[in-house]
Amino acid sequence: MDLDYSLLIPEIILGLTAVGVTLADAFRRELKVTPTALAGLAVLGALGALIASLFYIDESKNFGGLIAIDNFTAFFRILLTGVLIVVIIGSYEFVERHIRNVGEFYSLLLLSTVGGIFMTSAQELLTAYLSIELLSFSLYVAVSLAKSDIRSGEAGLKYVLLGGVASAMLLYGLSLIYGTAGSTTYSEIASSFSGGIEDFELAVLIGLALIVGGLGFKASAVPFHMWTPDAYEGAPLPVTAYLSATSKAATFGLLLRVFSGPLLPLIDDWRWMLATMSVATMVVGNLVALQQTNIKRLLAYSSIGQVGFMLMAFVALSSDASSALLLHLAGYLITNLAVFSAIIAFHNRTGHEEIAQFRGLAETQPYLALVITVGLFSLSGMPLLAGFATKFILFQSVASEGYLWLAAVAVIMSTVSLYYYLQVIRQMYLYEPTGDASRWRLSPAGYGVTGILSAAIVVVGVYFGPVFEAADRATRVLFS
Amino acid sequence: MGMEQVWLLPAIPAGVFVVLALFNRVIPRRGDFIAVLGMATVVVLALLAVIDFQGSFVDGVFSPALGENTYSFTWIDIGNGTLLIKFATLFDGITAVMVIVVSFVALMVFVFSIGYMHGEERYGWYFAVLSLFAAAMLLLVTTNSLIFLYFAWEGVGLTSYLLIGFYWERQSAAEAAKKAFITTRIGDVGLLIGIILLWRASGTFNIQEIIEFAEEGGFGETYLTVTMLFLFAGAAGKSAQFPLHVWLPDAMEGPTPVSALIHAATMVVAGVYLVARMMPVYDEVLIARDVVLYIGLFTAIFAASMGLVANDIKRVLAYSTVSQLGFMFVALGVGSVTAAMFHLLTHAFFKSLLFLGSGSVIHATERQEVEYLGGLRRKMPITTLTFTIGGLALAGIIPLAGFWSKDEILLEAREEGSMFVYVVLATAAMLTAIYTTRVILLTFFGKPRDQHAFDHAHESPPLMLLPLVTLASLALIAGFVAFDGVGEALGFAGGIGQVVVTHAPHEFEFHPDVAWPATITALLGVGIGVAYWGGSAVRAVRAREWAPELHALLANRYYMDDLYQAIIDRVFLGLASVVSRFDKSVVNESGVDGGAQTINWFGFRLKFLQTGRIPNYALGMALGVLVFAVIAASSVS
Amino acid sequence: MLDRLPLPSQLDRVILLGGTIAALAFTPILIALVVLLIVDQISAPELVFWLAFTLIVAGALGAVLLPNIVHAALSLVLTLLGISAIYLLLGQEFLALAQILVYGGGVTILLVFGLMMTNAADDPIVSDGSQKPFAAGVAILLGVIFAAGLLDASWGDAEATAVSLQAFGTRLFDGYVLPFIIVGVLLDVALSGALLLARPDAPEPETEEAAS
Amino acid sequence: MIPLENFLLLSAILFALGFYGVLARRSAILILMSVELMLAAVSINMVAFAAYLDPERFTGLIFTLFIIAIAAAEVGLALGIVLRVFRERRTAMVDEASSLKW
Amino acid sequence: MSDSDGYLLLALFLVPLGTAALLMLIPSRERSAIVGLTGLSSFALFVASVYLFVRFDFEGAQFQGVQAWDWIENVGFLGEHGIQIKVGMDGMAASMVLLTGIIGMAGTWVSWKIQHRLKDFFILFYVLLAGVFGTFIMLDLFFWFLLYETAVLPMYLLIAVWGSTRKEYGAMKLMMMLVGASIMIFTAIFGIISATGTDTFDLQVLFNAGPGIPRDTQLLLFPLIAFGCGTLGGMFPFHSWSPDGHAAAPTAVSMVHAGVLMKLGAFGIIRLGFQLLPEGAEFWAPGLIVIGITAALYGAISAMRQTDLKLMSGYSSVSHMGYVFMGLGTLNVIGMSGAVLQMFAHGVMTALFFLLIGGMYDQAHNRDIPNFSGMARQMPIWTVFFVIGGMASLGLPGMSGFVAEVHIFIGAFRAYPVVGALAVLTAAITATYLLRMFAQVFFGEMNTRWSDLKEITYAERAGATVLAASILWLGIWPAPWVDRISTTIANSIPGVS
Repeated sequence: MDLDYSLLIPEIILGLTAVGVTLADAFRRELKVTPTALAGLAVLGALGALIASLFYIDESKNFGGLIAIDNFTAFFRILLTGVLIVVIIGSYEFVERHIRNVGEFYSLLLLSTVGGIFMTSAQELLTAYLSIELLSFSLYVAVSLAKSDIRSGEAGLKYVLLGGVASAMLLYGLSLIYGTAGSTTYSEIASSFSGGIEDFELAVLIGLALIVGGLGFKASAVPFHMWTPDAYEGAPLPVTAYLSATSKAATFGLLLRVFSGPLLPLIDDWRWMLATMSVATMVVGNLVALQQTNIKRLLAYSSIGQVGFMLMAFVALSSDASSALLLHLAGYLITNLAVFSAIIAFHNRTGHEEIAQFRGLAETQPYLALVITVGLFSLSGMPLLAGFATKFILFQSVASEGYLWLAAVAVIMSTVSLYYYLQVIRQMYLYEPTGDASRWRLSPAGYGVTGILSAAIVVVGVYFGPVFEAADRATRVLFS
Repeated sequence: MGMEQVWLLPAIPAGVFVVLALFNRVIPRRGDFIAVLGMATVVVLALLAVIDFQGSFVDGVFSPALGENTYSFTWIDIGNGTLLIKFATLFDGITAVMVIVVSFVALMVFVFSIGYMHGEERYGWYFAVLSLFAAAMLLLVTTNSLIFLYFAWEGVGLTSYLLIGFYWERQSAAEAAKKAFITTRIGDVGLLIGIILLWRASGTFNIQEIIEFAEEGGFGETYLTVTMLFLFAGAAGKSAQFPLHVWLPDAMEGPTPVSALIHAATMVVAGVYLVARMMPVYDEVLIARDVVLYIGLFTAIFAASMGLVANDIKRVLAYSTVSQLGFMFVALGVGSVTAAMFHLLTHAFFKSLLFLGSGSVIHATERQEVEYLGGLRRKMPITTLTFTIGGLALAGIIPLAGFWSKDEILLEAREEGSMFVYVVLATAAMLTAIYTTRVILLTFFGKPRDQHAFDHAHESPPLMLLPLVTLASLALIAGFVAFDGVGEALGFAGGIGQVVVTHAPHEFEFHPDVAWPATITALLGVGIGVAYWGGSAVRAVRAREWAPELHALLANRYYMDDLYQAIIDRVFLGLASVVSRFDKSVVNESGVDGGAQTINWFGFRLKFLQTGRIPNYALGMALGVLVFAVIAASSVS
Repeated sequence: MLDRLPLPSQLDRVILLGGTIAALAFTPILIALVVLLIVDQISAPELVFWLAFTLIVAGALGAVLLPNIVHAALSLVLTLLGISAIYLLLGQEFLALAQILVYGGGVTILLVFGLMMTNAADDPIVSDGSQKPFAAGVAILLGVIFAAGLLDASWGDAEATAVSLQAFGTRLFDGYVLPFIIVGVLLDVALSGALLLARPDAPEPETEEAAS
Repeated sequence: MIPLENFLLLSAILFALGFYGVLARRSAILILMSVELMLAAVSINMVAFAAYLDPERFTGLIFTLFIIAIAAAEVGLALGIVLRVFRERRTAMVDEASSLKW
Repeated sequence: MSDSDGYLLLALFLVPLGTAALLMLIPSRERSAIVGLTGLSSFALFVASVYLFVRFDFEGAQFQGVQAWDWIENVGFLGEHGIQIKVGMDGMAASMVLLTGIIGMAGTWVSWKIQHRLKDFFILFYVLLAGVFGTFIMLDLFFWFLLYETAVLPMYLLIAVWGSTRKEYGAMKLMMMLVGASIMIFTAIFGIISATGTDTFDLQVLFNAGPGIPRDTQLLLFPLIAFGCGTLGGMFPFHSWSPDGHAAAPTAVSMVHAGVLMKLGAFGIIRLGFQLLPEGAEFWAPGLIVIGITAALYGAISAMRQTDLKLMSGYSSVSHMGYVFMGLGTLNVIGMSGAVLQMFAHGVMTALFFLLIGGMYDQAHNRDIPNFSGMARQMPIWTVFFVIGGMASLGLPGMSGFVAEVHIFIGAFRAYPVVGALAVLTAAITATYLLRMFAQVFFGEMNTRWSDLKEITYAERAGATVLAASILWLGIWPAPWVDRISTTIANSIPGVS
């Protein structure tokens, strides 16, 4: 059985870059590399991977039956490497100041991206599971990497222990699926399930419950979400951003692959589970967010709410819904990263992360205030911004599949979300700054990243055609 | 200038208004001459129109060639004809009378005002609004479309509001203006409803078409009754009939010429005009007509009684106006347009005369409470003379104008109405004579009670005397238009009975059996007046001491104003504050804010699920899976 | 840190305890099983299975119930050994070997070290969490439902077949190379991360007061 | 011969016990041990299924091998984090490391 | 009106957006540049709107100047022409555009005296205008709703930053209630699209497909539209953002909001409710009537007790919008034309009110009616304009209010005479509270406390003149509006008698 490793070039690039970064870090003194240089190296690697993955668009091969190289994979390759680049550029100053071991940190991000990509492209349970763990392990470490922040360790502890439990649950579920389907490759599972599951229905259902639970944990869906706020708050800001971006995106990629592939025949058995989870998630996430005072925690809960919206797409699983989901996912990532990079820039300057401490930012840094406002409005689904368009399309496609009530709940909840976003905006625009009201400037990188991302928010908000196109092509693979 | 150009009559003063309102500060003399000239032209044109009108009588019957007496254009047309509002003019006997009265009295008042308002701060504005009023009033009497009638109706209301409130620095003036507007407005609600109800059944706003429709019996009996009652509500409001009469006495806060023009001669008779105009329709529903009759009857005597004790010279005249309007409504109530319009005509002359006279008194003495006046005849003879003439005309002393018209009404009341009506009306007539005498005596005769005012007094300038004299002469002779001979002499088909009619025209004949009692009661009234208030009015004082409650009751206008005030304050504003409190506490605080707080509260409760302890989190996960598994299991077996 | 490792003193107590457990629990079970075997109610493999079963469950119970951390850790070792016995029973020698090496050798030692470094030696007794009753309820329910689900299914009556080590090797290395690489990377991540985290921060002022 | 059900029963029990440990224990390390129990249960399942139902491809066995490896890695990593927390808070009790909440 | 005018329609919302973008580039201290730019673009918009209003040929096609640019199609559930930028104007839209042009210009003028962050104000203000213009002329449901929301979006900051009194509360309440209301619109739109099963948001396609929606669905969806859009229209009982919001908002924002934005709500009910869901509309029309008359009375009576001038006109807006809903509920061409006329009439009138109140408040920093008296001596011009506005508001013939209201009354009488009678009565109540206010504020002894107040500025006078002029024009010669509106209503709304 010959394996065409050339199919994995982007991942290989990422991996090698990771090794390179680690080595360069290890011989820091000898080679006299600055942390910034390490960041640059990582960015180069990611960029290489991004460019490389452009060559695999409209490919449809697979690597030893384990990894599919198709448009879906390509979509996520581009998305995740893009996220990686943005996160690294947006946060290198922060990293140098607050991270224990810079080289390790960057290599972790690179490797976890590899894990993420494999998650979305796996064709087989074992590979999928291992990629999940690769991503998770890197994040376990990254979350706890903050220097001299007592919360970081606790966050890591919670994440790793609960993550262990979750993957145990997931594995047990997988073992049941394996036992009942007799195979671990998606296609065979699908075919054997479509043949009916009378012999061991309950076993399969339990397996489904466990899988939903285990993946629900990774996607931080209620009631498996509880690690999320703590981990987000405890983790260093870039990691929080990365968690909310890559780990979510990859998980949803995996979910799409799994639920539209091997588990599709059982859709009536898991639809209600996901429906329940989706409703619970958006309600809990948005309601609790109303009460938050820490911006990271607020965004954690808001991201939980967003997960609730995205889960709707699985309830109304169809080609349209999935492409709408990917569209929303992309829009959400852009917006979220914009907000986070702005907050990181803010934190670099002030070291604050309480909402009340954003008072008068419109006076001291109007540009940053504008970016944050745009981002938050977009998250709450205000027009002209990505949030509106993508939510509109997502909800519409859900409604068109006959789940109008679900869409209605979602709209209500996204309105609730507006309230807490407005709390932040209020602080920035309505009040005079406390302390020195002198203007300050961002680093060029800060200006660049936030500028590009907010521009992207507006573009996606008004002309989301291309992204939608790409998403559509990606999902057509799943439902062909 | 024929009848079809009658739209020019309102157009001219309207133009004057625009000019004056915008530019009166830059025009010399604040542009008063423009206003006067404008009005003069209107008078001329009106006369021309009347002449044209005379020409269109074919052997005594008014039968103009088709479209000869009307001009029209479409104002609004929805769904070609679903809703069609055309502006159209109409010229017939009634219009003729109104046009003459309005334009002529207006001219008189304009002239008088030049002297009276001289040196006022808002002199230009005064003439501007006065012209606007003239425009609205002329539109009111010339239009043929109920919508435009309402248009003008509200227009005169607005100008009346502005003019009553002319001295708005006086809180009382502001209040009076408000009162007038709102009270009439309540009537107007009825009017508009009535108009729309008429349209609803007949599909047109054109008065002629409505009348035809009614005569063909197109309306249901009850429907039409209700409609005409609504319509009458409007008339009653404008013409200050009970129970909507309260605004007119207060309206005397306005400048006296305004009272003369608006609140004596023209605007207040709009109601009479409306009912007269719609008389053929009223004839269809006698119940409605009876309502008109009895409201008018009650108002006539009710207002007259208040006139007995009123202290302000203008208020006395105001009450008398209300009472006289009552007379006209009685006439209408018994179905005689002729009598009503006749009285309207004469009343316009002598009542405006009286007002202008009192105006010249006030101008001279700056006092208008009769108890501070007295003995002015020596200082201002001409005013005294003219005022007395007017007064006697009002009292109905033969052969002054008032006598003939009132006589006509009494006649109709006795023939068409009942004896009761006749008696009450006669009593009212006597009361009229009494209070008129009282005012004349107290003002011009006896000794001056306020020496300072007396010394200050002087005869008015000729510019003010001219209108007085003119109107006085009219008050003397206007009554004779009843005679066919006079009418023919003027070029009409005959006396007013031949011209201003809705039913068959009838000749004038003299009824001594009505005339004598009328004269006697009038003279009796004058006698009583002299007896009580002659000299130093000892009897009057004694009478007051004899029945103080009665005096208080009359002086306080039967406490009606207080009653209304109470209703507004207690009931209406009470309701308002209840509603607004409801809005604040229930709709807003409980509904909106409460909802938000509830959601917040849920968030607050929910966040404590996040205990921060790993085992709890794990338990959450376990429960999640467990629930899914259990439900699944139950679904299977 | 080896000097802080108080194994000898602990060990004898542990051996005693283990001995007693064996004596008290296993002897009757052993006797019962042997009797069954003799009267030919069960086959030899089943006897082994039930022995291993008992061992595993007993060890698991000890691991989650014993208040003393050290005892819990050691009874976990029993379970893991029992599991390798199960593997043998299923004919997977290689896995059994790996299980013993990785778990018995690596994981347990790691755990014990962890225990020692978190001062478990000084106060080895740990009270359980307050939600114990819920825990018991949930666990029992889960167990029951899982068992039900697994048992009511009809798995057919296949036989366990052993897999030869070299077949295993070939399949692993031609079918699952990529997973193998991933796991390699993963282990690297885990271990370097562990080192990084276990090592105290580079000496900085705030680190001191954070550590203290 | 031993029926498959026996092994599955064993794994179910083991998994439940492990879960109980996770829920009931306070010491981070004991929770880790319980997680190990759960993973062990999984491996039993996998191996059993592989041996009985999938003898010619025995993916389950390979799965188990990887699970064992990952379990070990997880223990190591988790211990590292536990040690950091311990160094910062002088405790390895999970309910005492609960400053992040609400 | 030729199709080439479609480009002008497009410009109607691109120009404001462009202005906002340009403003971002101008440094904040260049006040004169800001004033110049805004003055220019607002005047251009005004001219354009007048031109379009005049050019609209009411005997021609229902939608004129239709131009479409494909935006996103053949992807996901979107089919051919899935989402396009499609502009077009009917009679209603024409009058509404004219209204927006007028008020936008006046609002710009009166805002020039703002000192605090003038530039940012205008940026948000012009985004707002873009949203409003766009909603009126957009013929693609997606962009229609996008722009509809855009018109609400800037409101929060506009009020919270530049507002007065309880501005935070007012702004937050307004924002939450309006966005909350669009929940219902959102849901309804989803429902409509999935019920018609079309793969495009083209409104003209939907206008044909909409009536095909099953009756029960229509009955379900119409209330969502009615309340969703109605909230923005200050529909009782969802009105309570309106008084507080207006009281808190800065002058120009109150003008645009009460003048145009509330009309957007009613407009939405017509576009989505009546034109897409005729059966639902027919079924629920009585409900609209009841709500309308309730709101009219309720608002008028509440206004009676208000002491804050802005609160008073806020409640009177509620009352007047009640007429609008009543007119819509009559389901006959007269009443509905009256409703649209009332939208225009109330727009200019209330804008005039807020302009004047603002002009006074900026000097006095006080709006309590009892605190004032005899202002007519201090600020005669102000008083005259105020009286004009007031007379229009109480439905005096010759003013815009009368024309609109008489149509509504007639329509109401045609449908339900009792309601019509109540409506006429409401007009009298309106007169009562307005005249009470006049007597207190303008007349009587001059309150010396305000003897240093100045007459309103020339910019304000100019704005007031424009508004008053349009009030009188509509009042005296309403034919241009009536023709355009009534023909549109008659042709475009199925099942209207």
